[in-house]
Amino acid sequence: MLRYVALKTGRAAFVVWAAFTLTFVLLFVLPANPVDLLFDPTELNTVPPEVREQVADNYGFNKPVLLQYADRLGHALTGDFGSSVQSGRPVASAILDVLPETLLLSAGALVLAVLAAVGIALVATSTRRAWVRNVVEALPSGAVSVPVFLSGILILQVFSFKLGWFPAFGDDGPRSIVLPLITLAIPVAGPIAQLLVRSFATEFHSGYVTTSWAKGATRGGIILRDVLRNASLPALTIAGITFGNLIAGSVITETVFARKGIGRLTQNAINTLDVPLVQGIVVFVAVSFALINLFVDLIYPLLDPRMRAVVEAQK
Amino acid sequence: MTHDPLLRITDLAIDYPAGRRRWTPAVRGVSLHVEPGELVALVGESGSGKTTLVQGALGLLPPVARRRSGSIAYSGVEVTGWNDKRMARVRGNYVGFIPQDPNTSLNPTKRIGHQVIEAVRFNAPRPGTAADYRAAALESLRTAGLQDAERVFQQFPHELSGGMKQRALIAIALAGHPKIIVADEPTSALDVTVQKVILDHLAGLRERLGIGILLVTHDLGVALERADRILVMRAGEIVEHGPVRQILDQPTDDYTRRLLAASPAQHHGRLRDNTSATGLVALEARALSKSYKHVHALKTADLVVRKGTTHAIVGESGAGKSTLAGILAGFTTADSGTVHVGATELTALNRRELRTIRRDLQFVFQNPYTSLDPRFTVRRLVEEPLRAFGVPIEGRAAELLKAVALDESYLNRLPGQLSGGQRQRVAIARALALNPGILVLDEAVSALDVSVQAQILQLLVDLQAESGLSYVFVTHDLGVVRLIADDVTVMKDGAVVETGPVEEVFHAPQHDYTRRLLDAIPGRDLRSTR
Amino acid sequence: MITRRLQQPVLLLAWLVVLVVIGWAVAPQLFTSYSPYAGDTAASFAPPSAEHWFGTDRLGRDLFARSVYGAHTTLTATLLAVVIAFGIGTAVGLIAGFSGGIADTAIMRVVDVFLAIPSLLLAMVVVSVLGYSTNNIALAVGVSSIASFARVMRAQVLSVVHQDYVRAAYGLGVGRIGVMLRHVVPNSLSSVVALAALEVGTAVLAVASLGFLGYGAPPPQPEWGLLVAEGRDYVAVHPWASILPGVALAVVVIATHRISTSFRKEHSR
Amino acid sequence: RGGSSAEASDDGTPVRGGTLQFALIDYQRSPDPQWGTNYAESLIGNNITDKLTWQDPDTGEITPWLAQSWEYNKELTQFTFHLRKDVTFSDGTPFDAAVVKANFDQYVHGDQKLGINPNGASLLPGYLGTDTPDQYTAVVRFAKPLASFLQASSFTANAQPGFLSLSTLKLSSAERADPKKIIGTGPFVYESWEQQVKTVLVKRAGYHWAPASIKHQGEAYLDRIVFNTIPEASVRTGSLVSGTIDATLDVGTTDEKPLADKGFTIISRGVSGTSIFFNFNSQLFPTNDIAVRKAIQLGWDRDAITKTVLTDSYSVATSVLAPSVSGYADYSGSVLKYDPEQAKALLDAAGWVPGPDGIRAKDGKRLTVKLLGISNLVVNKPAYESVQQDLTKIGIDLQLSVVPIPDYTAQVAKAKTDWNITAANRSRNDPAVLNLAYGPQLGNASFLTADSTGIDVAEVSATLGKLELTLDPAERKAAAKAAQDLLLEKYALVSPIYNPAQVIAHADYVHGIIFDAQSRNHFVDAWKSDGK
Ligand SMILES: Nc1ncnc2c1ncn2[C@@H]1O[C@H](COP(=O)(O)OP(=O)(O)OP(=O)(O)O)[C@@H](O)[C@H]1O
Ligand SMILES: Nc1ncnc2c1ncn2[C@@H]1O[C@H](COP(=O)(O)OP(=O)(O)OP(=O)(O)O)[C@@H](O)[C@H]1O
Ligand SMILES: [Mg+2]
Ligand SMILES: [Mg+2]
Repeated sequence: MLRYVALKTGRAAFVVWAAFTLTFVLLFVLPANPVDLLFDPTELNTVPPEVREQVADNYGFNKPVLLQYADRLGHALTGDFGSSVQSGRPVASAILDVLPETLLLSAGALVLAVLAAVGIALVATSTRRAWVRNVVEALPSGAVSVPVFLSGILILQVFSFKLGWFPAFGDDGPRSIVLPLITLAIPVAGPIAQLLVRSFATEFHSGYVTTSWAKGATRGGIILRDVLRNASLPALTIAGITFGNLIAGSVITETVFARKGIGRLTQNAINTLDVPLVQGIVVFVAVSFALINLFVDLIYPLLDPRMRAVVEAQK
Repeated sequence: MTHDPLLRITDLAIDYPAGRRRWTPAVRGVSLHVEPGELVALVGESGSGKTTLVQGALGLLPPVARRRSGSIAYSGVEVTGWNDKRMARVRGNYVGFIPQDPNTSLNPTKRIGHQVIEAVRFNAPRPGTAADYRAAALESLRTAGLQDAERVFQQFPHELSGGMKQRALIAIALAGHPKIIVADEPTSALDVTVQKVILDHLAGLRERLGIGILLVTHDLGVALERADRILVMRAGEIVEHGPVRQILDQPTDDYTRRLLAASPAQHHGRLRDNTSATGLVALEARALSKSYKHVHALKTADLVVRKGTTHAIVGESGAGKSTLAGILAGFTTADSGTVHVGATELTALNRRELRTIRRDLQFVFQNPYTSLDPRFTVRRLVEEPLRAFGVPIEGRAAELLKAVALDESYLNRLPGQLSGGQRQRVAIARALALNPGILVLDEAVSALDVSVQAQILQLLVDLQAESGLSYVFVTHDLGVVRLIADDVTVMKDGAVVETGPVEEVFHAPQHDYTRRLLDAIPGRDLRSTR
Repeated sequence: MITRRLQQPVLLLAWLVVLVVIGWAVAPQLFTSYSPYAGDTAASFAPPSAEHWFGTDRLGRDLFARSVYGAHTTLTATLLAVVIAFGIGTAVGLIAGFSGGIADTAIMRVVDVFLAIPSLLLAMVVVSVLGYSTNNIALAVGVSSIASFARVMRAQVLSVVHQDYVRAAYGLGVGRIGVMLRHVVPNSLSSVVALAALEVGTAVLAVASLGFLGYGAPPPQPEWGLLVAEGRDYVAVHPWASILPGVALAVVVIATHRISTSFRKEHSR
Repeated sequence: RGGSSAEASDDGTPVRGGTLQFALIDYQRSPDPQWGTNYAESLIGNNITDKLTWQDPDTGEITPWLAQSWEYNKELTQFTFHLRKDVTFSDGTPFDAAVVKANFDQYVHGDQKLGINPNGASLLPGYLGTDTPDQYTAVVRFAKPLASFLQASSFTANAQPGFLSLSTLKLSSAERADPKKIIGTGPFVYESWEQQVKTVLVKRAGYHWAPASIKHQGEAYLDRIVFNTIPEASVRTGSLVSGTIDATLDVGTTDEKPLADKGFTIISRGVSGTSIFFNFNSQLFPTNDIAVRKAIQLGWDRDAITKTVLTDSYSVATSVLAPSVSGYADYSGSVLKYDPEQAKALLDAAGWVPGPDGIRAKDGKRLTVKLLGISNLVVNKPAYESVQQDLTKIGIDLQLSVVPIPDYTAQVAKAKTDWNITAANRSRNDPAVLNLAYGPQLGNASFLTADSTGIDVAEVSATLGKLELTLDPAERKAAAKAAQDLLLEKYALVSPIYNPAQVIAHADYVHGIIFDAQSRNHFVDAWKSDGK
């Protein structure tokens, strides 16, 4: 068991390091110069070269690339990602500042999405009417085909501006997070629902379900007691992968609902080539991705006894 | 009420869809009944509609199936057309069901105890306490013949052997105290020793509890030995029914006669005398050992196969038979020991050389349902080895099919359109395509009903006579061994316990385990009763 | 087989939708008489009518015509994204699952890294480096989906590789490449194909999302995602400008998905 | 045009108190007012700091603010400011010449140790230092004449010279993330700053030094202003209509009319400085041909853009300078008009022959013009597309790349060799902006060199350079006219498109929002009828 944990942890560490390095490379491939982006683009030609030099020195952009990399990596290992080029704020505090909102939104949306997906799968499995099943099975592809900003704006028009049930922007109070959660959950629910509908169908026709029928179980009982749990296990993996992307991928929801969050921070950081900030965010996202998948890997054996056997065997 | 049988099926007909508004009948007007304390056996070849019939009786038909006519009554209560909600009150507590495949029939993520408790709880006449349920479940596990019920109670399905799982399923079926048990081939996946235990157990339950049993099987031996009455099913119809004696003594239907004739227990010698046997060694294994992470699957096993003979390997489940066969055929590498095919040492070959030697050494898998690529037509399947070695293929496919008694019309079918027996014949045709000298068959006929099994065994023996093939034949059925083998090796727990010519081993078993195996052969007494 | 597939009315409709849209992409002039580029300044923001089915945009261009002509760009881009994600992802997953051992571990770690880097970052970098065009956006979208395809394919391959018929093929003397191409690949593809159908939607949406963030195709080229993204500013006043192309998009995605499901059911028989 | 405080104050006596909920598109990335390039940053900075001078938005005249009076030497290299003596920072410390010196020094040179960039280096080129002959006199010295410095001392846009207390100047860039530590002399002080979401300002007690020319006495009327960042246009509009906010900047063009119909007030001011321009690259084929440049000036329909893209708040450009900049002259009658026939004639004469698809070519080379633009203003893309449509009709293939700011910045670095047209604008309410943008030694937006075909570079340098050499109104006016003549008529180096504007929609109970000369807003005089 200890070996299993060590192995998974080692992998997670590798993923984080590789993400850090890859991002560094990507940022260097970009055609823009981070120093230029500190000035108003229309005034760029007017900026005296010595000023440009001075600014570049301020952020260490004049050093050889490898040295910059080593420097950043060294500091990153101690948890210091430097200061944002744009605002001068320490990267860590800029991220921590928006972190709670992001976590709340992504985790909430994921939970909502999973619930919706399970709901869809339950209805698709338990209904005996073909047309209901057809409609419900089309929902996942419907969900991934409406742009988030469009659904967000439409939801706002109806529930905020017309009905006035929820605030349109800002982040005070639980009421303000309802609409963003729904908006973000819709596209996330699509692939999960798709997966669940399939695995529910597979499990529902499996041998042990027949045994349950024969025991005298009812349809509802079978779906709840047998199918639900076994069919949901694969969704756990998908949910883990999705969560990592949700953190930085919620930029559109955050923008539409004017919320603060890592998504917008990321977009801005990339837009302004704020190298330290981008690196900090990537490492943060990679760490959370790795942690979540580590968590999934570790609890999977607890939920699926067959996996436990595999894990034991690796001791 | 008292005159009503436990189960009466009248004129039941069930169809499966076969395209647009076309239906193929799977069960055509079957009637049967089971009385209290009676064991009725339903025998028939693969695909004859046995499972469909049983599913129909329990209302567990797949959604695509359609009941065209007929009625089902339990103790006179008409349940035809009841929805799942009403049937739930009948299932479990009036009729218990034991499914065919123990490996997939238990929920893999729940403890056995929990699964039995559910069966108790659903069918308890009045709500009880958790302790009551637990006690009842343990009781049921014990009744099903699991001595160590307390331990099994805590275990998950993957921690049990096939036989134990099957008994857990029996416990589940018994937990609701049903009046009748329907068992769909409850033992065909198990080796003979376990099979005997379970069948003995069912028989005991019938006597002790007076319940009725409807036993589906493809093994006539089992039916003759255990049943009060036998129903013979073919192509969706009951072609013959009556008490065992009557079936045995005066079979009226041709098919029944063929079934009887094909039963391995009906023979005492080899199907055909071996004329091609030589003293040369075709295959020789020395001191093979193999361990998996926890299991010592093979412990210094030796084996010698004489050219032109059949060498059978028998033993209970998990004895290491497949491991040994896999090493012989070059699928698995041994931890230590050597295998020689003629003069070549198999264990020393690289991948390319191994490929070359496969022209001479072919393998047939246990399960015809998984060993054929579902996307390949029969023609492509049979031609695959020919293409692999660039051998001319003109006309070979048809020839090979003919050799396994299939006609050319099968060439364009997919495996899904074949019955189990037909598939296995395709697998054998494929293995024969390159004219190999040695054929390793891992339980190649175990899943087949006796009539098909007999056909294939005959084919193998004939081929051997014609072209001097050598066979390594893994099986758990000693009856089959007697039909085709020249030599036999008995294995237990990864070690060879006995080896020698068939007559010797069968007449004078040296090892206690061999004796137990011989005792367990179903239908062993048929000859004497006849 | 085709005839049977067409019996279900919904499926028939789905095919119809897809064929019409392919028609738009191939010969747009057959479906509309308006030009997608030339606007009628007098008819700026005209609501949907018999004349302008989807209404007109700010410059008075017919939005239906722009949707019809946009089909070409959008479908090409989608196809590109799906081909990249599907092609490379499947190949990578196949190699990982099939070769096992160190190769597998190495490949899957790389895949993990790609999953761990925000795809937004990846997409923005690709577009910034290669330039603004719908195809480059599609490339970015495709690249960032490679990882998930690889994962699914690998899982699938792993389950197929241990099937008896694969071992049987080795036993018959078929070489590794032969086994891989003839047995493993065809039998592993079905889940990945289902994913590819969803990817069609994801790709169009990603293009739209990047358009929303300002990384759109160069004007005046019409493109669905961009039509929706740019129309959103007028949603309160001229809702059709965004909603009608959006609905068209959703209909196509749902239809594609419906068709792909029907294929899957066909195979699993 | 230029609607402002005047009409709002008519409604009656201002009411004190209340919170103004205000929305805009951007957010402040840091509360440091001397830093920042976006609108939110300069807008909020303007309300917590004051400048030496105030430029009258209507006349362009520089009027007293923190400096009561000033004089300068003839060479325009030395400017002496006499400061008000009653001004204090919100922490109670006095505002004096030492503060001016410390601010200008850091503003121009930055502070590497503190991580402060030289934010003001490009606004104050040639800054030598500030002398403080007495506590309330500051003398700012430059290495070369800088006529535009007087306007710079009132500058309210990007990276503005708003005064910070000495304690604030000692803070590192990281410490300046704490809004409570940012101390200015302005009518408001920070209450809180939440990155990406909102900034809250509260009234500064005891403030009484608003610029005389805005005629506001004493403290601000409002207790509090909340600047909400709402990136989506439809959400800003929806929130205004549903009453969640009181006023919003960045009103979408299509929303202006519906909002006005619903009873909301639309106020706006054109952005002073240049119009949105198409700057031609005089080095690169085919814009090195003056016939092509002139044809583009003439080749697009101003009416079409006015009708479809612009609202009453915006206008089609009639010069490279916005009408609010002193020295502006109108060219709509000469080169800046729609005359496709003349444009075609020019091209025909220059040897451009229409090809089979209508696009002209010369010596086998197509008349393809590549444009690089910024997508930050919603109006840009459709306006350029409209121009594109018209130019196609006269045989010019205009290819558009309208991208976000960072990509624009990256491409601008390669503009000399890659792009025929760069499209942007510069916001600075002073005619010297032309020298900054087009001066061959400065911005050189047309990439002029000694061997530019048909262009006398020395002439351009001299003509534009004059703008920095005089502060005499008449001379400046003449210099500005000469510069515009050169850029628009003689060498056709630019085709101005439209005049951008800042547009605010507010509820009818909001009054007194002021636009300054750079079109940034001041709230010292703003009030709500209900005082809530
Ligand atoms: N879901 C199905 N759809 C179509 N045909 C089916 C389906 N299930 C079974 N059949 C067909 O119905 C017939 C009866 O099948 P059934 O499973 O009842 O046979 P069986 O007697 O139990 O055979 P075995 O001994 O192999 O279990 C067969 O021909 C089979 O091919
Ligand atoms: N791949 C494997 N990994 C771990 N253990 C294995 C593996 N294959 C076989 N074993 C174990 O090795 C032992 C021998 O297995 P083998 O399959 O050879 O038995 P068998 O005699 O063929 O049984 P059966 O009659 O059930 O087919 C068993 O205990 C089995 O659990
Ligand atoms: Mg069956
Ligand atoms: Mg075996």
